[in-house]
Amino acid sequence: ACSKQESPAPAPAPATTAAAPASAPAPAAQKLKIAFAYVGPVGDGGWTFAHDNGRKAMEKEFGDKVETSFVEKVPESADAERVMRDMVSQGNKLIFGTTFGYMEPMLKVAADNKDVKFEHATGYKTAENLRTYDSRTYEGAYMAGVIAGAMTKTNTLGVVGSIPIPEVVRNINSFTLGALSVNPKIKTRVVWVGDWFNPPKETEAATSLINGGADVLMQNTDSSAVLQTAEKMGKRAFGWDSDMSNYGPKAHLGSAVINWGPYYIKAVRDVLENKWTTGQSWWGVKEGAIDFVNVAADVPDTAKQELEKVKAGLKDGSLVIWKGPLQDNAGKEVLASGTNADDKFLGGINFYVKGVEGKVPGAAGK
Amino acid sequence: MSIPRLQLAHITKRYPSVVANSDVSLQVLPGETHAVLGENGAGKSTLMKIIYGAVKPDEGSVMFDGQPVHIRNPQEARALGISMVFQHFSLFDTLTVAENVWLGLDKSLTLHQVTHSITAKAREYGLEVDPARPVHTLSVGEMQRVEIIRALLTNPKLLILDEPTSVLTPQAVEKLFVVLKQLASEGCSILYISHKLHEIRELCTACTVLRGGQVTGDCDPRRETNASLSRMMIGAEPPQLEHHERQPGPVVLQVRGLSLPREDQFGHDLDDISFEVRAGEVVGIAGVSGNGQRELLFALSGEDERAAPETIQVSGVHAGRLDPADRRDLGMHFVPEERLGRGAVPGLSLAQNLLLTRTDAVNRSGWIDVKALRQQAQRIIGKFNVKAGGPQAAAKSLSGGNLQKFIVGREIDANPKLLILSQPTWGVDVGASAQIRSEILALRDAGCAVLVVSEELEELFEISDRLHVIAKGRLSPSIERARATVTLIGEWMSGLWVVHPLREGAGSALTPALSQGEREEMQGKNNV
Amino acid sequence: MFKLEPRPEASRFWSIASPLLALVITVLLGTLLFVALGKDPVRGLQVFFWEPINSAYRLGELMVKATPLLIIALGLAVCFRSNVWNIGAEGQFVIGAVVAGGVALLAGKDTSRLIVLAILLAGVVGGMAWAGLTALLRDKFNANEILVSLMLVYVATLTLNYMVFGPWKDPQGYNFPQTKTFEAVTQIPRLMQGSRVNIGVLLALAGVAGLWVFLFRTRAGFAQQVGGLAPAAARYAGFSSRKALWTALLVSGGAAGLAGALEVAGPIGQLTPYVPAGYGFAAIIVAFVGRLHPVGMVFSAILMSMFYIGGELAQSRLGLPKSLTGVFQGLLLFTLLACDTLMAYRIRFLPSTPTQA
Amino acid sequence: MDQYALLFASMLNAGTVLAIAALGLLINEKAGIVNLGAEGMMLCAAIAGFVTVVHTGNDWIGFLAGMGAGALLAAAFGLLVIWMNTNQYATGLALSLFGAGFSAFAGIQYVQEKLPERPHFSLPLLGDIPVLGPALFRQHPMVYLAIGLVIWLVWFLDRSRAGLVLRSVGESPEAAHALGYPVRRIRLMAVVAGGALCGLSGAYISVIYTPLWVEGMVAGKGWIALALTTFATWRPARVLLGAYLFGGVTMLQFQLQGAGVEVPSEFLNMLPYLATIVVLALISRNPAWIRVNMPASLGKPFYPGT
Ligand SMILES: Nc1ncnc2c1ncn2[C@@H]1O[C@H](COP(=O)(O)OP(=O)(O)OP(=O)(O)O)[C@@H](O)[C@H]1O
Ligand SMILES: Nc1ncnc2c1ncn2[C@@H]1O[C@H](COP(=O)(O)OP(=O)(O)OP(=O)(O)O)[C@@H](O)[C@H]1O
Ligand SMILES: [Mg+2]
Ligand SMILES: [Mg+2]
Repeated sequence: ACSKQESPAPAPAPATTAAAPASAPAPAAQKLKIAFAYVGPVGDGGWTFAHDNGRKAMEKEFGDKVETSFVEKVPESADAERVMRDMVSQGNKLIFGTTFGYMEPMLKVAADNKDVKFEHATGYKTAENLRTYDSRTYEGAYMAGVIAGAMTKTNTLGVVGSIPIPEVVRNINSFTLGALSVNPKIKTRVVWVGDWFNPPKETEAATSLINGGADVLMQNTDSSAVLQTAEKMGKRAFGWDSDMSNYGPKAHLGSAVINWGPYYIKAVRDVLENKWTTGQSWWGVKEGAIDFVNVAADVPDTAKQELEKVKAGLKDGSLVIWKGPLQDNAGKEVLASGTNADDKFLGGINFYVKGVEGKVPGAAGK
Repeated sequence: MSIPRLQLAHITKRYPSVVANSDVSLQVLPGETHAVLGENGAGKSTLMKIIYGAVKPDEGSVMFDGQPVHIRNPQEARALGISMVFQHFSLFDTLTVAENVWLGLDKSLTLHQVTHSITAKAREYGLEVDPARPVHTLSVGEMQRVEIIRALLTNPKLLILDEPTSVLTPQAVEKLFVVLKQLASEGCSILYISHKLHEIRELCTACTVLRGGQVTGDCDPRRETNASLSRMMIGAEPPQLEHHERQPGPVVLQVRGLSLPREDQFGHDLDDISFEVRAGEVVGIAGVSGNGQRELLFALSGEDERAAPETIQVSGVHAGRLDPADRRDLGMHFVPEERLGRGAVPGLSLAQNLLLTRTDAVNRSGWIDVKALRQQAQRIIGKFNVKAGGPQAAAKSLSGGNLQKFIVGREIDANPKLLILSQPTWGVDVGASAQIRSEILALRDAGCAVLVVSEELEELFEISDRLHVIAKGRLSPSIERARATVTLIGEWMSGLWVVHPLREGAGSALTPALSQGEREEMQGKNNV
Repeated sequence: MFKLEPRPEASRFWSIASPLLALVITVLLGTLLFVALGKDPVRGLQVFFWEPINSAYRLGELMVKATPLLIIALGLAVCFRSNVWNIGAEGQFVIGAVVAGGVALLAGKDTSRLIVLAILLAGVVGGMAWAGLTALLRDKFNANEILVSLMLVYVATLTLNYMVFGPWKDPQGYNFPQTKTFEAVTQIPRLMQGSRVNIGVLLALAGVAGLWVFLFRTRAGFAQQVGGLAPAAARYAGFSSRKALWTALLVSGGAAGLAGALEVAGPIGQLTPYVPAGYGFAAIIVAFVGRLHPVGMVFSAILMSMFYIGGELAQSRLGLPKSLTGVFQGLLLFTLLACDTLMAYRIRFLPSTPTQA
Repeated sequence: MDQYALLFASMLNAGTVLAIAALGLLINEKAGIVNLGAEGMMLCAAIAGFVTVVHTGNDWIGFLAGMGAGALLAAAFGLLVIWMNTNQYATGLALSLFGAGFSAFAGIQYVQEKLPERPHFSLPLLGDIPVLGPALFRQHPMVYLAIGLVIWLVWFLDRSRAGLVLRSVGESPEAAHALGYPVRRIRLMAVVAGGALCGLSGAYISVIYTPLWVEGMVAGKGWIALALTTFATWRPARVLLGAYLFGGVTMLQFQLQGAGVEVPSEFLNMLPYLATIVVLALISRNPAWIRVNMPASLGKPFYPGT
């Protein structure tokens, strides 16, 4: 049910038996064993689901050259270390951990198993055999903002936030910046549910945003509950992480999707070709990791054109979302005129930009 | 001779550990009041439940009005015209009288109609009760009335009463007998169970005696004596208690001006209660249950610690605020009326149950010497002739009488200075009762102060040196046993006594000062 | 048809045999499930019952998982035996972890190694305080402890969240919700190289011995349990029900708090929102499967951990979903409860006759 | 004004989910049985209802399926608790655990499924009244059914003979048994009926309230429903009020957040739980009140012994 486009496949794909019939006899000894540790159930329809789609795309790409397995719902606690050590003991040579909370356990396991490569999503610490990767989800949020700004009638946007980490705050801000770029009158309301994944709570939060006057909703949680609430209450909303148009055909304005496939393919290729080195990747629209798909038919053409312009700008790097002059919602300048935010700045965003109401929970110095 | 109302033939009911009824045959004629007699566990209740369809017999047949019947449940029994008043009330506390009665009727009446018929029936038999009152607000006697009205409203041809009088005052018993005699005269057959032999001799016209589940005799109780009935029941006459005259020693328990508001809403306030118990005497407190006994005993035992310290003194120590353990340290021991669940923990072994009140096998750091504990239990089992599987037997596996012997033994074995017993032989058969009573007297003779709270006047008359009566939360002056009569105590039970400013125990003029008129008026008011 | 007959005494044979029978039935049901799912049942059972114990390292990991379960269950056994229904051990675990974490955060590079003691103590105190809230509400307001302790789990988790999102957030942590990693001196001492097993295991075993002595060899332990078996008898004996209530909750809260401290200062090494991992709830099952007996709970804690680890292994080995763990655990508890009936009752098979209710 | 009307409407909706489950548990408890497995039953019912609607497209058949699933699990629970005399609390917890695991297991295929589009509900005419319309008359029929259920239950428990029998069984199973009522069968029926209502609530969650299936989606509502029965001192009307109140507090905390109240969201998130504790404490403070209303044999095993 997910519109995951085929990966742009940067390198010419060698004529492997991609998606070959299973009858092909495979030299079992040479298979690269790859394991994924997922934080949620593969069936969350959001974050973990998107990762698992990436895994499947990668598997399809390499066919029987790889053998993948995963463990879902690995708690971000003492259990993670055990699960990853077990993955190592099972002969996996490439291990993906898909949530920030695995950072410390992965570092520990990586330190003990130098012959295994580790890939950690959304973290910031690296080691010689551990590198990080992430997606510029905020680019998707910005594109959603562009549509939201054009579509709102009440000029009130609502965001259901999960947990106020910088990534989520950045997405809320980017969504707002996108909306402001087409409609300077909008304001954004945020409600935190304190969970990545709690459909009833997400529903209740979305309902309360709508009750409060928001007519276009966005969420940074992992289920489709917000979109469905909007559908039920006759408002508009977006899909997040994967294409959710199915869940609310009338409410759906478009989906900001993450496409992990290209990165997973690249990582595996690096290992297969012995080119793997540590580092940090942050892929966005440019690399085909982020996209905004399935724009609703009733979105005015001007907005659609604007969206295309943004997408093109992000692709060729001509559009910079986070650039000065920029003020937070208390009026303090956070980026001086003429400066572009670097990745370090983006990684530490802990304020709301002008246009967002309220304060970031737990923000320092308040 | 007419067709028997009920005819049982070769009824057998086996339980895993016991044969409750073995080849029992019995017949009841129309209009007959038929007693079923036997010691505890003889199988009386089981037989009645079989008739009422609450228990299924393993073998045997039942004929009702000459027709063979298979009574599968109480509804079918009631449809046939059989009603039963259980040994333990089967009432629902939070429901009203009318609702309780309604639940016991199968006919499709509305609650409204039931309320009307209650009032009508009550008037017919002189059993007044307010249909709208919740049952928990009733006295025990009133609850009994509700049970009986419920049974009568089914217009029974056979009424089964299982120990109906254990909780009634003598006056209320008389009233009940009037009702029963009226019923019998109307042709209703009655099956009547009681441990009180004189009642049976007064009321019943036929009697079947059970022993160990088997019929050991049929007789006409009017022509028997207590002794001969006992012989049929247990194979011997109960030993006569020896009650030696003895000069009481110093005061051990002194209660002065004890007043306590009730602890829960269904209870009774205690109002200025004063009395004393001396070493080497047995003081009895009579009264209909629900008149403050429970509250008084809680205050005395320490289960209720709200009394002012000086209102309860044990050997001169102010004990009103002490907890039960501290009171035991003063030499005060207590046997509660509920054996299972209060006097003993049902699921624990006899040895473990010793730990509730005894610390002999516990060293100073709180460590339990399991072996010593077992030996202690074994000793008590032996000394008090308790029939049990041994110290490891669970308390709940003992019969009521044997558990009671164990609990009484446990407390006597502690060499108490003061022993308080509540209903020591409640529901216990003739043999075991006699044993317990003689233990109590032996203890008194050894110089222990004993307080017995009981609803059974017979028992109190048998063992007490002095008597008090508790009624409506107040305590009567004391009267020496020799001077008390059943009638007098029965009158006092309704709360009417003349108080002279006397030192109690002095044995001076405490004469019933009621005129005949007053007495009748009181009885009319108080048919509890 | 069959019918239950009460036994005069609980059967000793069945008190040992019933958990084994329950396990056998669970395994049989599991086998059926594997077959139904088209998996090799032998392989399936191997993954659940053999792989978690087939090497020293795995055994160690089993201990790591079993230790908090056992410690919490020991405390809960005191509660349940006293008829105090503390369902909120998870919350007490979390607050124990928070308070212990607070102490651990105070440590610097050159703090004495004794800080570990302070951390454990802080965990105990934190857990006790949290359980004490439940005790207070029950004692003073007569509020149902099941519901109160359960609601307090949510409150505890949110309190943890507040701390790690707010005041205790690692300033160097890019605003991620976590405290800084604790200094090395705060690390709970490990028992051996190459394994995460730490002195928590020893504490748990000491707890087992201590609890056994308390429950079965001391008068205080006896007094504690009578209130659960027969409240009126406890009152008659003079065993204070309030004392039993407070003892039960403080002991279980303290145990859960200790487990929390051991977890954060042990394998985790920092406070994150993911400290609550469900140990408090799983321990309830451990306690019941172990029949509230200290030694029984050792086995059940290990068994539960095997299910957890087996559940993970079954994913990577057999491609089965994680939820299988919950299915198995629930089945085990169901069958165990059913088998336990055999302790108190005998089953008598009857020729088919109409039965009455 | 409209904002408050909407808040009120969503409060009714959120409260309905809780009320239906809590009324089911109330029936259980009136018969003397506590079923801590509510959460598990609701989860299984949620997936059963969802799957059924996916395949049939009919919400009401889905509700029936949910009720069936709840009833089935409750029957298993009832057999263990009533016939095997297992500990009610432990058995309930086992059911919770099993239900959570089993529903997740059974629902794997359905996570990405979506339900067909369904119409908006609005009572004719009434729904168009300004303010009152959106507040009261544009709800799913289940919201009104829940109110009807409460009225029926009040009548049933207080006025009908069957209700009286049910209460008597929870009050004193021994006495009811002595009068010849089939205590265990009555208890089983109550447990099954309670399970069916919990199931209805679970199906309502996955079919209407949050129309999707994801594992663990009941997210604690079963526990709150359990709290509500005590909270309401076992009175149906108070259960409904309590459920609305709780639903209201739940919505209110988001409302407060959205309105930019300067309190950390964690504390606002605590509100419903703290509110439950406070109300519970206030209500329980008077033991007499609890004692008069609480079924006397609640949670205690009954062995008829014949
Ligand atoms: N839980 C139980 N398990 C096994 N047997 C039991 C249980 N409860 C009662 N019994 C049986 O019932 C008997 C006790 O029942 P009960 O108290 O009615 O005895 P009783 O015959 O009235 O005794 P007594 O004559 O001493 O009053 C025991 O002898 C035992 O065989
Ligand atoms: N449900 C039961 N299970 C096992 N044994 C039972 C059961 N009910 C009664 N018994 C046993 O059957 C025997 C007869 O009991 P029953 O209650 O009929 O005695 P009873 O003559 O009424 O005694 P009491 O005078 O104490 O009322 C006793 O030994 C009792 O222990
Ligand atoms: Mg008896
Ligand atoms: Mg009897």
